Amino acid sequence: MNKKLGVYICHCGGNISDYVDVEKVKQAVENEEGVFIAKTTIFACGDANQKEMVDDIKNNNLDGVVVASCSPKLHLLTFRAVTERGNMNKYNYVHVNIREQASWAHSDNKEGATEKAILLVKSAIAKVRLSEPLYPIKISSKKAVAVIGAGVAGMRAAIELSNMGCPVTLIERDHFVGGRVAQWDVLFTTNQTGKELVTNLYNDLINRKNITLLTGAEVISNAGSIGDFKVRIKKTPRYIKEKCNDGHLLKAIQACPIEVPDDFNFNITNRKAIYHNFPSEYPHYPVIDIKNCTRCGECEKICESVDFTQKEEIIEIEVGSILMATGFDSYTPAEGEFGYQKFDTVITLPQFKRIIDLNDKKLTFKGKEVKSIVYIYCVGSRQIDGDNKYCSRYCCTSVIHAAIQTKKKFANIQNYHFTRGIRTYGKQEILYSDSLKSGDIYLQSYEEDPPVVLRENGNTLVKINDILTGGKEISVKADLVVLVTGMIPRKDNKVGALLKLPKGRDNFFNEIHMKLRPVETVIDGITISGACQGPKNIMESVNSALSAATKSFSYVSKGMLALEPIIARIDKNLCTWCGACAEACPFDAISVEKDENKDIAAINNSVCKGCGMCLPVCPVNAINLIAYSDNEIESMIDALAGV
Amino acid sequence: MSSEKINTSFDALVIGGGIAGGESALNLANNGFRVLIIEKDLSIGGKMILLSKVFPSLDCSACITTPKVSEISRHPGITIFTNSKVKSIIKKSKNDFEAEIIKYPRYVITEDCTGCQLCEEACPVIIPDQYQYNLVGRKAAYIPFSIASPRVAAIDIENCTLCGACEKVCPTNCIDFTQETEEYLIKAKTVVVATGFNLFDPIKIPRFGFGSYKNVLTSMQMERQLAPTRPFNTILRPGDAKVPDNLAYVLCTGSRDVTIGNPICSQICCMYSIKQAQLLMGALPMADVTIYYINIRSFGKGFEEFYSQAKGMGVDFIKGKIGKITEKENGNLILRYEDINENKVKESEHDMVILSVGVLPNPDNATLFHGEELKLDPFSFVNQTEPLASPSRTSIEGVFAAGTATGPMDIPDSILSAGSASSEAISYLIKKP
Amino acid sequence: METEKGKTFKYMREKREVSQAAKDNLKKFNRIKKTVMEALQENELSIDQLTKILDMPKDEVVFYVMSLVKYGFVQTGTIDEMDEYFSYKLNK
Amino acid sequence: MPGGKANNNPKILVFSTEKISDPAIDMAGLLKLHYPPTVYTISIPCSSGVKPIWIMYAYEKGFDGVFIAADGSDCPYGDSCTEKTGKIIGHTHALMKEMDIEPARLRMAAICSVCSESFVKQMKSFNEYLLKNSNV
Repeated sequence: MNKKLGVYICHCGGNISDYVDVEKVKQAVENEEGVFIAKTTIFACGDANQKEMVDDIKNNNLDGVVVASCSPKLHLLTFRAVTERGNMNKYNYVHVNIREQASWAHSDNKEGATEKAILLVKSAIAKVRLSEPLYPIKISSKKAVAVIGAGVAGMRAAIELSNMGCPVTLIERDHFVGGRVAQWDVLFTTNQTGKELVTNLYNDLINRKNITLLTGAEVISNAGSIGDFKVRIKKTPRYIKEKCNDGHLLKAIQACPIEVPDDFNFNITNRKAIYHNFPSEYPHYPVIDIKNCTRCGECEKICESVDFTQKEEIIEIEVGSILMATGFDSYTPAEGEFGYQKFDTVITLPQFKRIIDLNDKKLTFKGKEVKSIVYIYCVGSRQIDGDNKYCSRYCCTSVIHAAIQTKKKFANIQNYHFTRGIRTYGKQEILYSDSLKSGDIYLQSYEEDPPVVLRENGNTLVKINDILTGGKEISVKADLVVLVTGMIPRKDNKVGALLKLPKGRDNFFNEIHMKLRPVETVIDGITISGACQGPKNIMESVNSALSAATKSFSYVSKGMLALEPIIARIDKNLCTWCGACAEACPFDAISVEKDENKDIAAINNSVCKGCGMCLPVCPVNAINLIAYSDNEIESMIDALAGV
Repeated sequence: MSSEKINTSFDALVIGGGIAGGESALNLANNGFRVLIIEKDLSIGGKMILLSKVFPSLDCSACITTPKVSEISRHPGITIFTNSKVKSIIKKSKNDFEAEIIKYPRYVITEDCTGCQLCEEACPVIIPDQYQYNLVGRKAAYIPFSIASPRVAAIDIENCTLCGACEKVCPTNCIDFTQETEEYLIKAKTVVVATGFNLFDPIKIPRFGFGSYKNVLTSMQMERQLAPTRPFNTILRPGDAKVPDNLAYVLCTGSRDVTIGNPICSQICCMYSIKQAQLLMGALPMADVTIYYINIRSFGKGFEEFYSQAKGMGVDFIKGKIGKITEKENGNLILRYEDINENKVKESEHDMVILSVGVLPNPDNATLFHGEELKLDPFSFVNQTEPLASPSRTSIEGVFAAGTATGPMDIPDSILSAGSASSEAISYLIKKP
Repeated sequence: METEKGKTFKYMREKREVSQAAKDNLKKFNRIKKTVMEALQENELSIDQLTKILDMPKDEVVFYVMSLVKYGFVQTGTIDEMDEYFSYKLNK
Repeated sequence: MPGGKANNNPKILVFSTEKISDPAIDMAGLLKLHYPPTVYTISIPCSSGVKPIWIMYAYEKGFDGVFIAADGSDCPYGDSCTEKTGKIIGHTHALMKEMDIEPARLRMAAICSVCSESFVKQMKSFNEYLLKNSNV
């Protein structure tokens, strides 16, 4: 404990010495216990002084150093590096701010500033006397990443990680990959179809040795933490053998007597219990929907690939990081919301997109030809009364694009857009001007006065008080009413809950900091990407997926992680385990453990972030934060009090 | 100019030291690659470091930029050239780019300057401060702004009268008028283009009177007035130093306007204007703020809620197109506009008008690369060859675009785009040719 | 030419001519600074009053007075009754 | 009052947080916004980690006032910070009552990273309060 200390007091070229009498400070502290060297210097951060400090430390075997200069924000790390060059432990270095917090703050009172500087330096000396050498907490990190969700974001992240040489397990809950994009036809900006985009990604990833794709797979438990997550996955079988005869299977599908609504087409069509995911089907073979299958055996009779003996599997993987790409749900309007489920001419935007894709030459819906289409915007988004206050971002562009595609594909279509103000941000604006040029009609409702859908003489009418014509009531007869539904967070948030991912006010997963750390979560080692974090278009989803891939890669690339050693420490003798600390910890870093005959609290070193929230709640004062222990704080108070 | 070229090589060359370039450089360097950032300004941090607070979180821009900026400048894997320009980049072959860089003299030895500002005090010259968008003056020997990185003085040689006062007072003798322009020949395996954007200059719309009416400001000038490193102690009209109490915002100035050649939406102006309106209501509690808009585009995470908050605070939103601005004798401004809700032309008086200027491409992008062409899109932003599957890819293999180089975007999108570009650059570097 | 540390501006003087604009600019500022500082010796003055004394466009007066505030020669005084205009005084 | 005082100015101990309120206090200096030099800062990671016994120890050693510069909603460790810091204040107030220490000698305010002016105002008013009530 008897340290040999070096103390350096900086003039900062007058910034300090003009107001603080640095010589007086030196004289006041040079006889403090442990101080071996006390010096003043014109510029502590200057090269010459740094060299001198390194020599001082080496020649005199100093094991504690204090520099009194500017804010530690500027030079704490500079001097930590200096002490390391002198072969001293950098945590035995204490920085004192006598510029921003003394000379400058009290430039009106030189004597006061000097007095304060003396006490600040003394308190730093008191602290460094008690400081202990610390070493980064090193944990090994499995060089593998689990990507949850095989939509475009998840697939793209998996490919990028694979490019970086990192093994990936890509986990998809559905039996087919591609997520939402697989359901879309022609996409905005590239004019590719969703199918093409998904095909390209699937073909790229499926032959890569370092990507394992699991479909029909759900994460059921997770243990461990950054560097070493132990993820258990339940994989449900397809009940179809991988190598199968297409012709026989088609006949088997025809033979299946069960019909259920087809999710892929947002329930506007039906499918069998044994089904293809047409047209974007990857992996390219069907599935038996075991929940709806009655085991009648018709398919088995026709096709030898059907295999009801396949069993559910539990797979356990160990990864250093988890990348979330679980996507979104489309808002489902309430019954009667703009006539939804009340009038059969009212559908949602995703349904509409499937209808355009499925129709050819003539646009018909429920047997009737469609010519006049009304689009009602912001359904389920920007709600005045409902919970979804946010704007869903992608829908204005998406619906305008769909409306243009409809006109291109079918003759005699008239589009009416009932909007709440068009938000085709950025270059998407061009699409909006194209749409206007093509003769689409735009109307806009007042915020609190949405359009009304009603039925008159067998016709569907949509009424609006239109801002753009000075509030005139306008009524349009519609063959089809498309509710432009927004993105909502996944209703089924089992994975999120399992991983304890926090959600924001909008109920999407929340990042640590929108600007500084947009893909990281408070759970170390877990990153988020794509629309599970908030509404995004494809490009934005992919950008965030690639950002998350880099971040996840950085957790695992070196095979090792070094964590800051400033963490909480339990005094085993004092702890009586009441659980208050575990409750106060925002990171779940504290658990109970057996020590000889009693329960005590145990800190998980790789999870603790050193915030100290557990300290004040301990009824027996059994927790201290390293570098901020009672001894250290109290000795600093002693010094500042001048006792 | 020294005739000798200095040769060095790096893994990645990042052009632009704003937040997109900085984020890309950090990602690359944290994965063990050696990066060179070329910044044309005297300080890194781009436009973000000069902003007041950022939407929708209202955290202080400087406070979140400065730690990032110091992380970049301290990183052992990152070399930064400030006050430097790319003369040309030529792709020789895969993984082999050759860049000619010109480094202009600062006339100050960066390593020796302590940022004490004594030179600044001594300098007798006053000229408009570009970092305060000309609202106030600066010296010819100056530190760009208090949180600049590096926080090192520079001599503005064009405006310097060579009186020698700065040199006499410098305690570390770091002022050096013998410095010369240097030329470097740099080899790199991949290039990230993070050249950022330019702001629309409203002088191009004469009917708004910017330039001649002194109380018509750009939104960037207002941004500076609201920032912690602001030019005045309070919000003032530049025309007569009056504390304004009735301010108007004109959205879409230089955006969505084919007559000035920019048909696209700038994506950020609605939100920064709403943010400034909220900050103004905090700074000037008695003031009225009116925002004239075509559509409010509050589309991002938390944006719509932020817009509602502004309405709740009493910011007046008028859906209207501004025809013409005229100035009264007392410096107040008359806005003639078409009120769309009421379908008629109206006039209103404000004592200060802020033009919410849009985002334009950086013209440098056209001349960076010689030989193989870096293709631009119809709006002159860097063209994205695969906007959906690989948004940062450009027409040259191995060159990736980050941030507003490819189009208007806000800070979170820029950071994500930078993450995307650096991710592809890392893959490109790891995959053996 | 040999250069001496601390006097390298002399080397630059040999190399380049200071532009007339830079010289004029310095002269102009020195005149304005002198006038403003003298005017403020006696009283706190508003921008309006200073404009009359300096006889130049008001926005230029704002620019120079604010610059003098920035470099610590002048400081902001009190605001008028309408809470509209500050007056300015010497920073002693 | 236990402990001695060097001069007539009350002594104030500030617990400030490294990432959030320290920058504001630093900037107050940078902007030369003055406050009494008998204000001393101890930096810690988060305001919700201040132990009431530290605060009590400061009174015991002669500090007249203790000020907690809290992270507020900017806390990098999560939303619960404000509430937890509030609880610490409540708990300490109870301890102060037991020791017959005026509760007003403990103050807290959220000081964000640019709240320089607010910090200085707080220090000045706290100082004035303690001067007026120097016989507590």
